[in-house]
Amino acid sequence: GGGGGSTPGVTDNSVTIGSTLPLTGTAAPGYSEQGPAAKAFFDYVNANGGINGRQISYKYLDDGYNPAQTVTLTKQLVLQDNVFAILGALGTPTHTKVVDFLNSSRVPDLFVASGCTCWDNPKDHPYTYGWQPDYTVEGKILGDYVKKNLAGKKVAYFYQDDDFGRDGMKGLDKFIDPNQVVSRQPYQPGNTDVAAQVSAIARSQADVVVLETIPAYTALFKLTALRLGYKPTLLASSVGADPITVSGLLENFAKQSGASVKGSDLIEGLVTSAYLPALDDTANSWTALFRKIHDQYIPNIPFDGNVYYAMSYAYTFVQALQAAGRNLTRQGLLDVLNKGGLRGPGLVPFRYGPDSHAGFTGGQIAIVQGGRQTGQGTPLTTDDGDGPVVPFTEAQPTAPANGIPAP
Amino acid sequence: MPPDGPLLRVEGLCVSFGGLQVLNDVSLDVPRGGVVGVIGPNGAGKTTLFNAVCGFVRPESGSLSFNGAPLRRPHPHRLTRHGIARTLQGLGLFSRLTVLENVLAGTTHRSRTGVVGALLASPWAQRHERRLAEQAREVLAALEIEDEADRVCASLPYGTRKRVALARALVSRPRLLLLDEPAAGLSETETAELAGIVRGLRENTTVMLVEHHMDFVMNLCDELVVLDFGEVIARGTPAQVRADPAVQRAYLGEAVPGGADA
Amino acid sequence: MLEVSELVAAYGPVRALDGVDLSVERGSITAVLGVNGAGKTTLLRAISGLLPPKAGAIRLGGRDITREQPEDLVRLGIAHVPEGRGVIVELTVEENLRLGGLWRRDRAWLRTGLARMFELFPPLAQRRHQRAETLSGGERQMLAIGRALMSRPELLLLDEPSLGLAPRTAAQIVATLRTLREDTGLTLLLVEQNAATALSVADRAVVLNLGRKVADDDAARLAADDRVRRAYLEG
Amino acid sequence: MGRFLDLTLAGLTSGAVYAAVALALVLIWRSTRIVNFAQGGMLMVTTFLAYTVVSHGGSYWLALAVAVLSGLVLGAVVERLLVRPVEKRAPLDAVVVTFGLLVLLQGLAGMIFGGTPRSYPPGFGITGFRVAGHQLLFSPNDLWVILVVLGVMAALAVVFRRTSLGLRMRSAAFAPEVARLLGVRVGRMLTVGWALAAVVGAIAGVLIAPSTFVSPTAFDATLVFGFTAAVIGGLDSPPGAVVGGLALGVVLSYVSGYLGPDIVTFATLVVLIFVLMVRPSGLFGTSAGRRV
Amino acid sequence: MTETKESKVHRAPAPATRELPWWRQSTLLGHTVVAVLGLLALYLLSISLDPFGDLQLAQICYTTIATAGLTVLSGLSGQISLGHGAFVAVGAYTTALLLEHQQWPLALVLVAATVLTAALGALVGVAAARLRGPYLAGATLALAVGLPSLADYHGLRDLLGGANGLIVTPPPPPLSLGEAFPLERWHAWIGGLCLVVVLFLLANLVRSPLGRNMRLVREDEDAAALSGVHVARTQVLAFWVSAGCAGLAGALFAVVNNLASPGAFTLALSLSLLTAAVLGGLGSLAGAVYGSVLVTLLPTWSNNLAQSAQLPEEIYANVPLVLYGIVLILVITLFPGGIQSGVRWAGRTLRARLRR
Ligand SMILES: Nc1ncnc2c1ncn2[C@@H]1O[C@H](COP(=O)(O)OP(=O)(O)OP(=O)(O)O)[C@@H](O)[C@H]1O
Ligand SMILES: Nc1ncnc2c1ncn2[C@@H]1O[C@H](COP(=O)(O)OP(=O)(O)OP(=O)(O)O)[C@@H](O)[C@H]1O
Ligand SMILES: [Mg+2]
Ligand SMILES: [Mg+2]
Repeated sequence: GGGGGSTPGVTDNSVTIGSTLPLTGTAAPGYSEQGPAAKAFFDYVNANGGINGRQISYKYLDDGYNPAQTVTLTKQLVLQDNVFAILGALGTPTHTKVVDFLNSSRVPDLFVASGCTCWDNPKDHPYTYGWQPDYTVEGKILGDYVKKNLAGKKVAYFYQDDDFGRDGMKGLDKFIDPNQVVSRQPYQPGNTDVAAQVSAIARSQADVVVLETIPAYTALFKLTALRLGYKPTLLASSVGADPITVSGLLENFAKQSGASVKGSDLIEGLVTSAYLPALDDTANSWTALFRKIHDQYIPNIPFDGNVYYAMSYAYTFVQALQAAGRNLTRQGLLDVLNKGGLRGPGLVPFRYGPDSHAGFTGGQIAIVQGGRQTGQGTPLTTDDGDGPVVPFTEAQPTAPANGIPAP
Repeated sequence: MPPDGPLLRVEGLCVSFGGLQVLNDVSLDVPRGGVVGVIGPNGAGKTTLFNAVCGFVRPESGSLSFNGAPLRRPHPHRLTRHGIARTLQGLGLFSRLTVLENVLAGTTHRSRTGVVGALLASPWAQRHERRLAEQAREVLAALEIEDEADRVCASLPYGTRKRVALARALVSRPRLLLLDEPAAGLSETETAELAGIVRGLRENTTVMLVEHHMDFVMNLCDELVVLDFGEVIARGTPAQVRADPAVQRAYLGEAVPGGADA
Repeated sequence: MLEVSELVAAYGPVRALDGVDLSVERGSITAVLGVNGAGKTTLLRAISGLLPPKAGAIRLGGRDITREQPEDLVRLGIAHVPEGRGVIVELTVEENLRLGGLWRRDRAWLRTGLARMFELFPPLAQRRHQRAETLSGGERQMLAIGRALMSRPELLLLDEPSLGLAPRTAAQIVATLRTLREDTGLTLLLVEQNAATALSVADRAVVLNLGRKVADDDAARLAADDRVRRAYLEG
Repeated sequence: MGRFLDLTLAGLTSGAVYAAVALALVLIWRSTRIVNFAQGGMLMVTTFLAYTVVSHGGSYWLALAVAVLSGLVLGAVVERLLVRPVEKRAPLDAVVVTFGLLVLLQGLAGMIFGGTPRSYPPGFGITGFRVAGHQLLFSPNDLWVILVVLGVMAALAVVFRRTSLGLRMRSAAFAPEVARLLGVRVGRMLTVGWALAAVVGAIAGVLIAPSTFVSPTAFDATLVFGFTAAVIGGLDSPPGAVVGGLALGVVLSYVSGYLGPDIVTFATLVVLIFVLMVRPSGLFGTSAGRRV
Repeated sequence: MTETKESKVHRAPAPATRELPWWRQSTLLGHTVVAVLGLLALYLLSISLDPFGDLQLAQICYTTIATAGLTVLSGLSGQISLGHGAFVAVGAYTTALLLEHQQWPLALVLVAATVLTAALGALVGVAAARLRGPYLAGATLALAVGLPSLADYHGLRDLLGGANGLIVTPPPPPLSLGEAFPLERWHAWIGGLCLVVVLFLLANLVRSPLGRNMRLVREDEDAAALSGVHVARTQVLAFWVSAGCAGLAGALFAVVNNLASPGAFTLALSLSLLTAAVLGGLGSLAGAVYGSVLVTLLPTWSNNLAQSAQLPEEIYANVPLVLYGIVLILVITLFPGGIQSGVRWAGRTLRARLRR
């Protein structure tokens, strides 16, 4: 006997979920890969028998990063397509506008793809769950690194002028001495002219620059700094540090400045905090699994951070679905999450529980060396408040052989 | 009662464009009930004189007075309110609108429909508009083009369009009517009819006109002013002007067309 | 030189020309007369290719030009001074004039031609670098005629050339056109409202009425023909 | 003082880019009286083609040549197929058609090339010149961009002012019917105008690409700035486009540096309104002269 | 013959009023009847739709309101605006702030948003009255991009919510409609009522002398001035009215979508409003309806089409864009006067057929 019947989106042999994300427009680059990547993972799971006898039907729609579209499409998914849950909906300005609707409609709103601290509000939004470490957590981990390894150096921040950048700075400021920070320069996404800001940072003669940026602006910072002959130590949040993407953007400049240089050489030494295994760490069972699925289902898309990211949350969802059992209800799924203890591709655990809907609790410092992102020391965990940064020593579980979590 | 003296008085008007003196110290009076013709070679400044009266160009110096009161900084859109109407050289019609709409345009200053009235389609305002429309049709009838009232101007023959332009000027019930080459493009018969119409306006309307059609001008006007290079070179009755050698040289040329009055 | 036969032209459902025949001899001046709306302008537009005719044929020097485009007809020696003058107000006086002779690709002529036009129309010389929009009505007419002459046409179509011109200037232009005819064998097709003036200039005249030709005769004889005058020229 | 110099140089560099786009817009405006909203889309396509050449090992110069040639073809094709039918209609029809074309081109580019931004090489080194031991925010590549823009401007000004082609193109744009009567092949002129504009756009695309990367929507913002620059300069004037572009670049750079980047877009509006209130037809535009 | 004419010109005999059918005699009466019928039709439509359908209906309503205002501006007074998205934004933010901080009743908020935006529109109109053609296009384009960007200005960020914008929580439907009454239907009702009122007012305006003045100004500014039309004032009036419509549309936008956010008020919004007006048939209120329906529903349709076609990712994502572009180009090329002219043509042919 299935749990279908009264639960929207669930039948005996299928479960329908939906998502909204930018597939076109200025915010699409990179993020547009998440839809197909998650779908590839579900296709793989379906091909291997599905979960509890159910095939996962995943429908992702293009909101173009326009909140009004997000509202319309989310309502379409919920009211017309009767989805069981929304998964991996992308963006803070977009998704914040449907959280109230989803919660009042009692639709699970899982693993929102943004690091806003706002998803973690179980009292008002019991159906909404974050996924990636929030920007403050990442900021704290990078700040901790600066404090321990770059003490006394002059630091500058280059940040995106929105919640992402400002939450990140909040975390940084918890560890970095304010007197150490010589310049804080914001940029507006969409305007590629950042010369004024970069030159201000260069003139402040900071030794260290922390980038709270998306990949294109990581690259733009680097390029403008090159014009000025300015070469500080760079730290970047995980959002803007994907080595494949960033070095791809720098590729042709490297060629110009000298035949032998590769794009990745320009980001040599870049420090970041990672909560997922490195893309080129083939020894890692998760990387191997995702790479295999990628090569089989979506070979035309580069295997980069976004693909890894989406497959990871798809895995987490499958894991929760598996645990919710044959008799699938929305509450049953939430109960699984609230019980805690889900581990998967993440280097650190989730903070899910009755009182917390925050995602990953931290990350591991990683440095780009020889074009590869190499983890340093143990992963670290912290919270988005004033808690300390503590090492997390538990080993990462290995991926299940067929990619489907054990019941 | 209107004060005595000329209806329009132009004194010492000077206009120039980027160093080119187009009107130089032009003075003239337009007596009430008269028909004053302004003639002169092409580019003498006739249209510019009209433009100065209408406020399309700002004179450097000189003054205008209308009906005894000074006309400071005239604005084209205020003219009909003062009681001045003008036709344009060429046509100046709204070619995609119907004849009636074109003529109704001339009633704008008498329209009593405000924004609120317009938005709410106030029946009171609409009644007034209907009255104006009737008056417009009367003017069309008087010019014998009432049958064309609902046709779009673009498709009408030139002569009819000229009448529409005249109708639009007349419907505003002007005291002073400025006509810029009203007979241009009209056949001889039509020109004669036009002369008749203008003569008939006399009792209520003073006319000042520019025209190159000599028969028309000579037969119709009470008084002529001749401009050349922006200066008044002669004035007087048609006969006096026609006899003036300076005018012959500058304007009429050898071949003065014979007075073949149809 | 020009043969028009059974020409029909229409604006949508409105038949503006309804089977017009016309023949113009080289070096002649032919006046086209008729009341407003008779179809005079339409006739010129059809000949110069601006309005493709619905039926009938137009031949120029024996060659069928019924379906030719205006830009090609210019190259065959037809120039058209359109009604309402058609000067390009955004261009300067000189640019307008140059444009008339441009298709000849003859730099020497451009230079001498310009000089001649400025001689012919002194007011234009003074305003040579002014934009045409600043010109007075009569000056624009001079410019339009001058521009047509710049292309050194064999057949010149003039739509109400005296419109808005001072009598002296109009007379001058007529004299000039006559001289041109003597010198170069220019053929003229002249549309005029003012029948008296037109008939005094022309060798021949045709009268149109409601899109049909109602008279076609020697100019002097037509001028004397009271019947035609009364019926078709005085509306 | 050093900061001021940095901002000025940065402004000139980005201003040159706006000027390049503005030149293409001015060219189309002058030759067809249409504001081409698809300009950004068209130069995106040509830049993608150039990128394809680069990514297959072709040189910068070969890629530039390909961009120019494909621009020539694209401009001509677009004019013949899409613009010609609306040429004689109300101006807004053309606005909607070019907007439709923009969306269409972005969609097609997304289908073919994907949304991932690609890196495009600069023509020359991007390390700033060293002057008196100080590295300027101005590189050989920036110099190259400015020189190309000035060169294109000069070429356009000569074409429009001095050649018969320019005169014919302008007459075709202003008064197509009269132009035909004067022997101008109006259709051909319009095609030539669009093709030339697309070439200028293609050059602009290659110049901009290193600083914006190449993706279907990469040039959207630049187009807005370019249009603003063209309007500031006066849409009829190539030198106006360049002066407008450089001035806008420099002013926005000061705004960004001294007031903050969050006000830059709004400052664009303020600058434009200010200029237009003083000169309603832009800095170099000819204001409407005689009216009646 | 000429003698009779002379005397006729200034005589004013009592006009013999032409007898028109009663519904043509009074614009007010005619338009009221149509408005009531329209309300009824919208009501019937709304109760026959599912909640998502009602949401789309509400969206069509506010889009039509904005488009109708724009069509009056561009079609009637001949002024181009590429910046109406900015006015929509102002209406939406006003609504968001008033609902959030003042707790005014919704009706009052809608009126306030309309009035405030109209006032801003008049201000813009004063500047616009000095500009022509592409220069006006450029200025309004900068407005479309520049004004919404103010939301992210650091001085206003606390008030306007920065890049994230504001979440709007409109009052729920009245309890008298029942607990389970769908919110979307309530919004469709509000939108529908506003739409009918706006179309009623605009239709009156179009037929009034002020509407005629706008057409005169569009055709020839100088001739209009000589006829006594205050050109600048007419242009400002057109901006004022059309910005007011956009403001109301923005207010409804905020209510229906529960948000006011810079990401929603992009240049693309302004352009799509213009597109709706032109596609429908510039200057025609009925056309504004057709155009808005098309522009609102087309993305959903093409999305569903792409969904069902099982295309590879990159193709799938871009199908709606490609379709949208093609539809814009085709409709404009095939119907020179927009959809409205096609409808008129169809109506004429049909009537001709029936008569035969
Ligand atoms: N805005 C302007 N800028 C420059 N010159 C101008 C301007 N307006 C008029 N002019 C010049 O002033 C002179 C007078 O022009 P105006 O139109 O008054 O002549 P007109 O007497 O009406 O001639 P016509 O009989 O040919 O109509 C002309 O030579 C014209 O070129
Ligand atoms: N663009 C048009 N659309 C519709 N009808 C037109 C158009 N142009 C002219 N007509 C009609 O065609 C007929 C002939 O017009 P045409 O202009 O050839 O006359 P015309 O003899 O030149 O008169 P005029 O002396 O007024 O210049 C007229 O009845 C006119 O109404
Ligand atoms: Mg004049
Ligand atoms: Mg004619």
